[in-house]
Amino acid sequence: MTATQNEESRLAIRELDVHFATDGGDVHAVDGVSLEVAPGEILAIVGESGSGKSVTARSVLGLLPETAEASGAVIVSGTDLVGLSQAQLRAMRGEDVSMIFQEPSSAMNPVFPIWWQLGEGLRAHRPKITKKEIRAEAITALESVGIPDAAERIDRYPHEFSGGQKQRIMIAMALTLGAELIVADEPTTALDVTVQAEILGLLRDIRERTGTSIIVITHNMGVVADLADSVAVMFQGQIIERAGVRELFANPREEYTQKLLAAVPHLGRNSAWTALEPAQQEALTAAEPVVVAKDLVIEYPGRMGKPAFRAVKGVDFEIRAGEVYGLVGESGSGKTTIGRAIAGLERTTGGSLSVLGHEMNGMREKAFKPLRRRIGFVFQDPATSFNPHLTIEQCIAEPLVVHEQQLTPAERGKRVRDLLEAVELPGRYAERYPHELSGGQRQRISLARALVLEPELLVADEPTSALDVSVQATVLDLFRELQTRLGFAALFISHDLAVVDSLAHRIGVLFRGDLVEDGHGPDVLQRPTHEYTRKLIASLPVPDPVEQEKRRAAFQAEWGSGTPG
Amino acid sequence: MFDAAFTPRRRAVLISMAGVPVLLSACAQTTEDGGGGSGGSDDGGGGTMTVGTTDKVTALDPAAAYDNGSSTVWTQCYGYLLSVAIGSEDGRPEPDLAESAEFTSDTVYTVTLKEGLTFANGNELTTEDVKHTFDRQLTIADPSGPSSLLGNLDSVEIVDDLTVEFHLKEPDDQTFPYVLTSPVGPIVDAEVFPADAVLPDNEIVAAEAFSGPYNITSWKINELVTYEAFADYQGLYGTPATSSVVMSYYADQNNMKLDIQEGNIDCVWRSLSATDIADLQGDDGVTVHEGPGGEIRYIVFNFHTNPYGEKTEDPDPAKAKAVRQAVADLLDRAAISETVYNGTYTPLYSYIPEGLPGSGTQFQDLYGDGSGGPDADRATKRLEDAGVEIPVQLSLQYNPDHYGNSSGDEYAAVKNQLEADGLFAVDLQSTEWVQYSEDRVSDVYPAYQLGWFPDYSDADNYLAPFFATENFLGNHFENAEVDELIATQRGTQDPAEREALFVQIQDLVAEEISTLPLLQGAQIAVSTAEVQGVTLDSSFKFRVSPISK
Amino acid sequence: MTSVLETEVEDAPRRSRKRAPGGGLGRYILVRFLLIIPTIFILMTMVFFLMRITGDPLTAALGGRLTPAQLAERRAEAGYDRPLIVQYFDYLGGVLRGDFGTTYSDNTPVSEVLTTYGAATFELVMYALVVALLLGVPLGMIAARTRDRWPDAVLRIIAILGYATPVFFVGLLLKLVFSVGLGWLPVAGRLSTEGQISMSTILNPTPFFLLDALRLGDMELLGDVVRHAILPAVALGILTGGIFLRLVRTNMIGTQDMQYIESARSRGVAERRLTTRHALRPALIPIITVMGMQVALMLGGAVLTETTFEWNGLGYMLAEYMKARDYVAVQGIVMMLAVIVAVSNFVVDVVAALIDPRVRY
Amino acid sequence: MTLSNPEPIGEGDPAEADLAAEASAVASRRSTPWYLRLPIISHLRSSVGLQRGMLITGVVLVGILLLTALCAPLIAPYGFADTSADGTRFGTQQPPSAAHLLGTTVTGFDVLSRVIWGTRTAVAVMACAVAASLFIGVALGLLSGYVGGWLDRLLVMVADAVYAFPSLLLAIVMSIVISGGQSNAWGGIAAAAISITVVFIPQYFRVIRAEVVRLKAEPFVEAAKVVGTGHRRIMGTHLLRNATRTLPLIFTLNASESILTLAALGFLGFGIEPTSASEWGYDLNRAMADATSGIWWTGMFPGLAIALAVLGVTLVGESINDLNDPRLRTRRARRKTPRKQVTA
Repeated sequence: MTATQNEESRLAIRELDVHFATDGGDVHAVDGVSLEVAPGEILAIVGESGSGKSVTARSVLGLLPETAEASGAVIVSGTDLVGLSQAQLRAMRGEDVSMIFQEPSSAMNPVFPIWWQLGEGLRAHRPKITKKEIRAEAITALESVGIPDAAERIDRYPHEFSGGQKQRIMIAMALTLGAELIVADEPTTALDVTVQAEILGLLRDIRERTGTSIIVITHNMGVVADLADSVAVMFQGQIIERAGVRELFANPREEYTQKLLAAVPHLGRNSAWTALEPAQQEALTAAEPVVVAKDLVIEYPGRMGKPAFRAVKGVDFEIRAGEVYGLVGESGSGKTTIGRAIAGLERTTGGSLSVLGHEMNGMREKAFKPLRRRIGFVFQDPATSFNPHLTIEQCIAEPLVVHEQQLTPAERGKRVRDLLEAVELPGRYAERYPHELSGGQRQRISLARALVLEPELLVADEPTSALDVSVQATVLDLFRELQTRLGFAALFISHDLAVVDSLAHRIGVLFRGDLVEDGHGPDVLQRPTHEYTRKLIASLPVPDPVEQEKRRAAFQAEWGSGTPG
Repeated sequence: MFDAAFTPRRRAVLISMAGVPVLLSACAQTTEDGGGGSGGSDDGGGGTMTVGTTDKVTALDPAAAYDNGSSTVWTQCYGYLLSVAIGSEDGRPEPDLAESAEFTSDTVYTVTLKEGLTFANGNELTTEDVKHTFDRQLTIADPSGPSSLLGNLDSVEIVDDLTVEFHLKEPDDQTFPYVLTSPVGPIVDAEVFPADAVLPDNEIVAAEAFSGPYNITSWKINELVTYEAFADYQGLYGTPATSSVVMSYYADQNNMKLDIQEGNIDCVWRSLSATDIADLQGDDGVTVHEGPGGEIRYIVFNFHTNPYGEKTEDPDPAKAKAVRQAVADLLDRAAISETVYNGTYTPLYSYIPEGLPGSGTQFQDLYGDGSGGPDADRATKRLEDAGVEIPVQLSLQYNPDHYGNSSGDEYAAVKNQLEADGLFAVDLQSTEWVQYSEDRVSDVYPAYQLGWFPDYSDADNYLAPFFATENFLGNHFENAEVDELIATQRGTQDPAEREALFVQIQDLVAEEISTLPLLQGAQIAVSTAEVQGVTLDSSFKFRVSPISK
Repeated sequence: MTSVLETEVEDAPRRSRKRAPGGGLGRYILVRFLLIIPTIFILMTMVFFLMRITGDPLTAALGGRLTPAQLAERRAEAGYDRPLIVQYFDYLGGVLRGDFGTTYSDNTPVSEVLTTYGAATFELVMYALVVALLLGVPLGMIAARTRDRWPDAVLRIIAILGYATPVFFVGLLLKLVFSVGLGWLPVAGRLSTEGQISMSTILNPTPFFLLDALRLGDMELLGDVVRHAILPAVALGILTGGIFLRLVRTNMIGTQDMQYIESARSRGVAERRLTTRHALRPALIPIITVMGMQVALMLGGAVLTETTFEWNGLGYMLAEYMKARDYVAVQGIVMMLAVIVAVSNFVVDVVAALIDPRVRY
Repeated sequence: MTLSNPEPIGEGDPAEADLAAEASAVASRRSTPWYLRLPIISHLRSSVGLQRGMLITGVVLVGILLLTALCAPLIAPYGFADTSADGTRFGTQQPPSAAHLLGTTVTGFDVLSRVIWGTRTAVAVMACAVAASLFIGVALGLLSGYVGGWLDRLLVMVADAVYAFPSLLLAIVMSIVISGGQSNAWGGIAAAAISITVVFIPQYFRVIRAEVVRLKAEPFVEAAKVVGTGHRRIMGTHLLRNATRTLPLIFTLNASESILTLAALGFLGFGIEPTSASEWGYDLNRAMADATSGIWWTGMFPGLAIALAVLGVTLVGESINDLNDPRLRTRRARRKTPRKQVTA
């Protein structure tokens, strides 16, 4: 590499190696990574969990924990970070390179007002700055990221802002010192998709306005397609492919990249409803409903005289036998609450909810118990939905122990092994403990447990949102296959429209406790009747830079770019 | 160090702000008496004498308490009709506020008051107050009060301003004069104390309803009480040697001991551990005063439940008696006195302690080696003769928190002595006081520790409460002859005749061993070297009056 | 508090982690105080029965000298032979009428017991708290800063020894060194006898000696008060200071790993400032919560310190009253302790709310 | 004393490194034999540097304590209640000598023997107290946390009330109630243990209840509920085993507190009769007068014994606490490897 290239690039990483000392021995997290970022370039580093993408990003700021050891070179604006003293690193952080974190609420100090936190960076680099100057800069900074009434709101505390606003403020903080390189670690993962679109817009706008280089760490191919100029794909601590965004999506070279791209659900490309034969469609439409909600209301009692919180505000829908009903909504929309109510984990407070012919409003546990064997439930987080002290066999056999006490342990064992086979796991896994399995494997086990009693109804609450894309794809495939084979009705809850569309025969869109849309996949996606649905669809980035560019243009035309002004 | 530098200045402060007129008049007296005092503090005017104690006060109203701590306060601030003179060797009551007192008939005890008696508040002290005092005790009969001492009092009649008659139920009760010196005896002001209710401490102090050598000027219960000499006191104790006295209450004897060693206080009255006393005896800066003690320690046998007792599986009075006697044979009181108490408790060989008429050596003569030492062979023979199985299983109880924490050592020693020759196997247990008090009268303990502090210094107080049929021990000892003898001595006027009866009673009981006397506690006070006049006598009361520095 | 709401409402706009603000501060205070009532009632019931099934004040006082018949008669007079439950309602009735009674063992109104001894304990605890804070907080911060290096280890061992050594043993050592050996400080008590006498001349005395000495403007007396306070305050302060040290250290370290610290670090804020400004205030909230509880517990728990140093306070007197089965006194003191615990909890919450903007009302 | 500290505010977001560590921990857990996974042993293995030093110091002190208790009859030169041997009296308050290495007490007991035998009492009380409070506290906490409703509210209120009661004074009352004030060896030990138990139950109760309330909302418990698993099975299989995660820590902290409480009871005179068992607090109480009279040996050694025993147990407890808490744990620093040469 030549010196000129060095000067041109904002960041050059050479042969970066990072080791971690852990209880289980050394972990080689980053293995000989080299990359460069040009001024004004937005580079996306993509990869699945454990690929070393976050560690690489943090080493750009010298923010590795004490147990880590880095070697190689990280050259930011001409200075090699590796081996710099703490004081030198400090001088550089903020001024040359800055960072945006995944979870804006935990990245801000909850007990200090915004202006103070923003001022801490300024104060660190300009010790003589006055309070007045800080406040003035804070107002400018907040205005530049589109926070209205900035002058008043700089005195507020983080918890008084919404998640999207917090992330805007984080971006403002990263920008105040004029850093020319920003590392954004999963900046939109914790946000709803409509907010995500705004934040992505903001980042793009910042690049346009200031020429800042941005490194985006993400696992979301839609985000990559929407934002990045170029992409680095990481796998097991190495960069295996580095290309421009269009080229990568059009012609992925590596097999891993191809698999990764193939695994991403693409909105509207493989609708589950259209995949059905007309006869099947008719049969489904005519089937008996297993779940009927009429004006369903669910409230949480308020404490100490506070008014009750109404999570579900009068919702009507049906789930027919053999049908997969997809429920989509953002956080707080009440989708999980409905799922839990169907499984008898939540009390309904108004209207009517009939599950398998049983009225849930005012239900008694004793009366409902026999029905429980006819309902399966898959939880969102595979890490916590298993008792860590039980083996896989015990976990899966739990429903059998409860409902089919006549079975001998041997029979039970056989059922478990059969099921493991059905979810494509080796039978020997029966003796293992949940923590010994990967997330995807655990979610398969979760599916097996839900299906062990051959239920007529399955409630799946965001079963794949905690999984990596490629794992998600295989789990979804398995789900689809099992559903087809066993023919159970299912309520599939997700925040991801693309996932729901690929799986559900009918889709309901929830918005703040109201069901604003209800219909077959293509109808909802192509002819949305509600404003919210249209925005939801429009703000979902598709994993195709070319198509996404068009969609973005359309989105901005209708809802604006999310930038100030 | 700190005290020497600190004291004079503060004294000055004290004088300058003290609103106590008596203080100045009392100065002259104290400097005269306390001429030998060292240190510069005497020059500053009247020396205040500080007395430390670990006793607890319950109440200032004599109707409301029945304990040593309260009684010690009353002794200083109330007048009694009769009291025991300072330095008395036989503990006989002498007229105090009374001019004279005598039986004027079998059942009438007539007391004549001195003329011109007043309370510290100026109220006259007349026979009306006397009647009020005793009527009030009987009316209130406070559960925590001493009214039970007046069991023999029928009524109090006023003859004139100076003469009052006590009408008794039983004739010729020789203990009655003693009762008048007891905790039930303080004369209180009829104009201040209500006839049917206990008066709170602060109101008594505020009303200055005191008739004793001292007037209480400030009262912080169980912390600090200050006394000033009462100028018009005409009683037996005479004018106090020190006009200004402070009584300081300690929770922990170690702190009190350190304070007297450092000279922060002048005198200590009750209670110091044997170790402390031994240590203080070796300290030139302080003097340890000892006097005959009225306090006794003994082991009670429950006649129902002691080995072979009436209610055991194998009742046999002869064997039971042999066991009790064998215990008496084996005890080495002198050793316990020395090793556990460093001589602060002395061996007690009869029921009536040394210093009172009738005190004898029954347990020295009848048991052991004849001179107070143990005799295992004699015990063995006694047990074998009676056919008792050896070793005898004996459950022994003591209480660790009521009689000082040396009780543990004392009974560890008793256990060792009984077991030394293999004659006994002792199961030694201790029990917290309240439970102990309930258990001991419920026949739970076959043999147990108890102590006694007399109400008044008459030998009867060591016999009647213990061995009369209705006794407080409740150990089922009954002996008609003893009962009769106790009744007889009460009505016997002649001292020598009465003393012979005391001996006779003790001889009888010592044979049966209802209780086994162990130790007699010396009265012990400690003072700094310059303090004079500490007098511990057969009254068994601590009086501040004669002390000076 | 139950976590039902937090976990079951699917990530509804982030709720405050403490409690949902409801109906303003006034209402909150009211509810907090109403909650003390059942606690006090339970304590009262507990104390009554525990004290009374183990005996009565009369037996405690006179068990060694009255005949069983006399004792029984007196017990009957005092009403102790009635069924316990009757006596309980009797007592309860008195309390409801606002009559807390007079102690049996020293004939003092309970209110007076509370003010006198309560003030003594309060004074001791305040002194000890000063010592504990002076020791615990800075040393805890040093330990957190030098984490896992030798100053940390030394400080932690000292802290553990501070609360591993029984206070009576520490007290004994202190007394032997500073009073007996060096003669610098008094052995025990709150005042020398002369100090007590000058104190007793004050008109309208407050129960607080330090306050009175200041009011009097008598420097000798003030010195006397302070000198007497040093050893007990140090003995109790070492104990509590050790706990504080550990608390501060743990929370400082815990807070330093928070992402907002990392975030500030990524903007170039110096490590020292991260510790002293960014981490300290969030760490203070749990520290203050625990410290508040600690102080409340100290008020009733200083029995051993009070006994060792002749400091006539609540704890010491409570032990004495228990021995005497003086349940009226015990009851009064225990109730006051319960109120103190409740009030300190409340104060702690208010202080925490002042620091933590998320729980403001 | 507080057992665990409330978390500082702000979401505890495990750093990337912790995730990496967890992954490898999963890998390593599988291969370690069961005995290496036992509480203290696994902690020992995962500790480094000073933390390890402190843990080892604690373990050694506790080991000495337990060993002494076990072998007391072999080690102690005399019995705890002996005041004479072979017919000769020891004498009281004798300074340390060849016959009595640590001197004799005011009663004439051999101080060294008392200190050694005292370990038995301390260990017995510690074991009984901790075991009893563990069982009762855990059972109540489990029930209260799981059942909820009025039962929960009532139990919490009672626990809070007991908590507001000064613990030592509660122990005193309980010791009187339980033993009737009597104090033979086992009666005394049992009384002390039970009184300490009563004091500790609310602590266990609180911890377990909080844990159960947290776990109740965990998906794996809900999963069991969805399936229709009965209450008893949910409590026994799913909640109990997961709620006891923090117990080793409370266990050790309470063990140290029980030694202190026992000593305090003995010191205040509610302890065990000295000829029934040897107890340090009682000996220290009796030694208070000695100390001010220049007899230092009777108090110094029981006092040191208490301090060291508590120090040992506390060190173990605190180390476990630190090691269980990812925020407080020190990790092994990586061995320095020669920096890779950057090829220009």
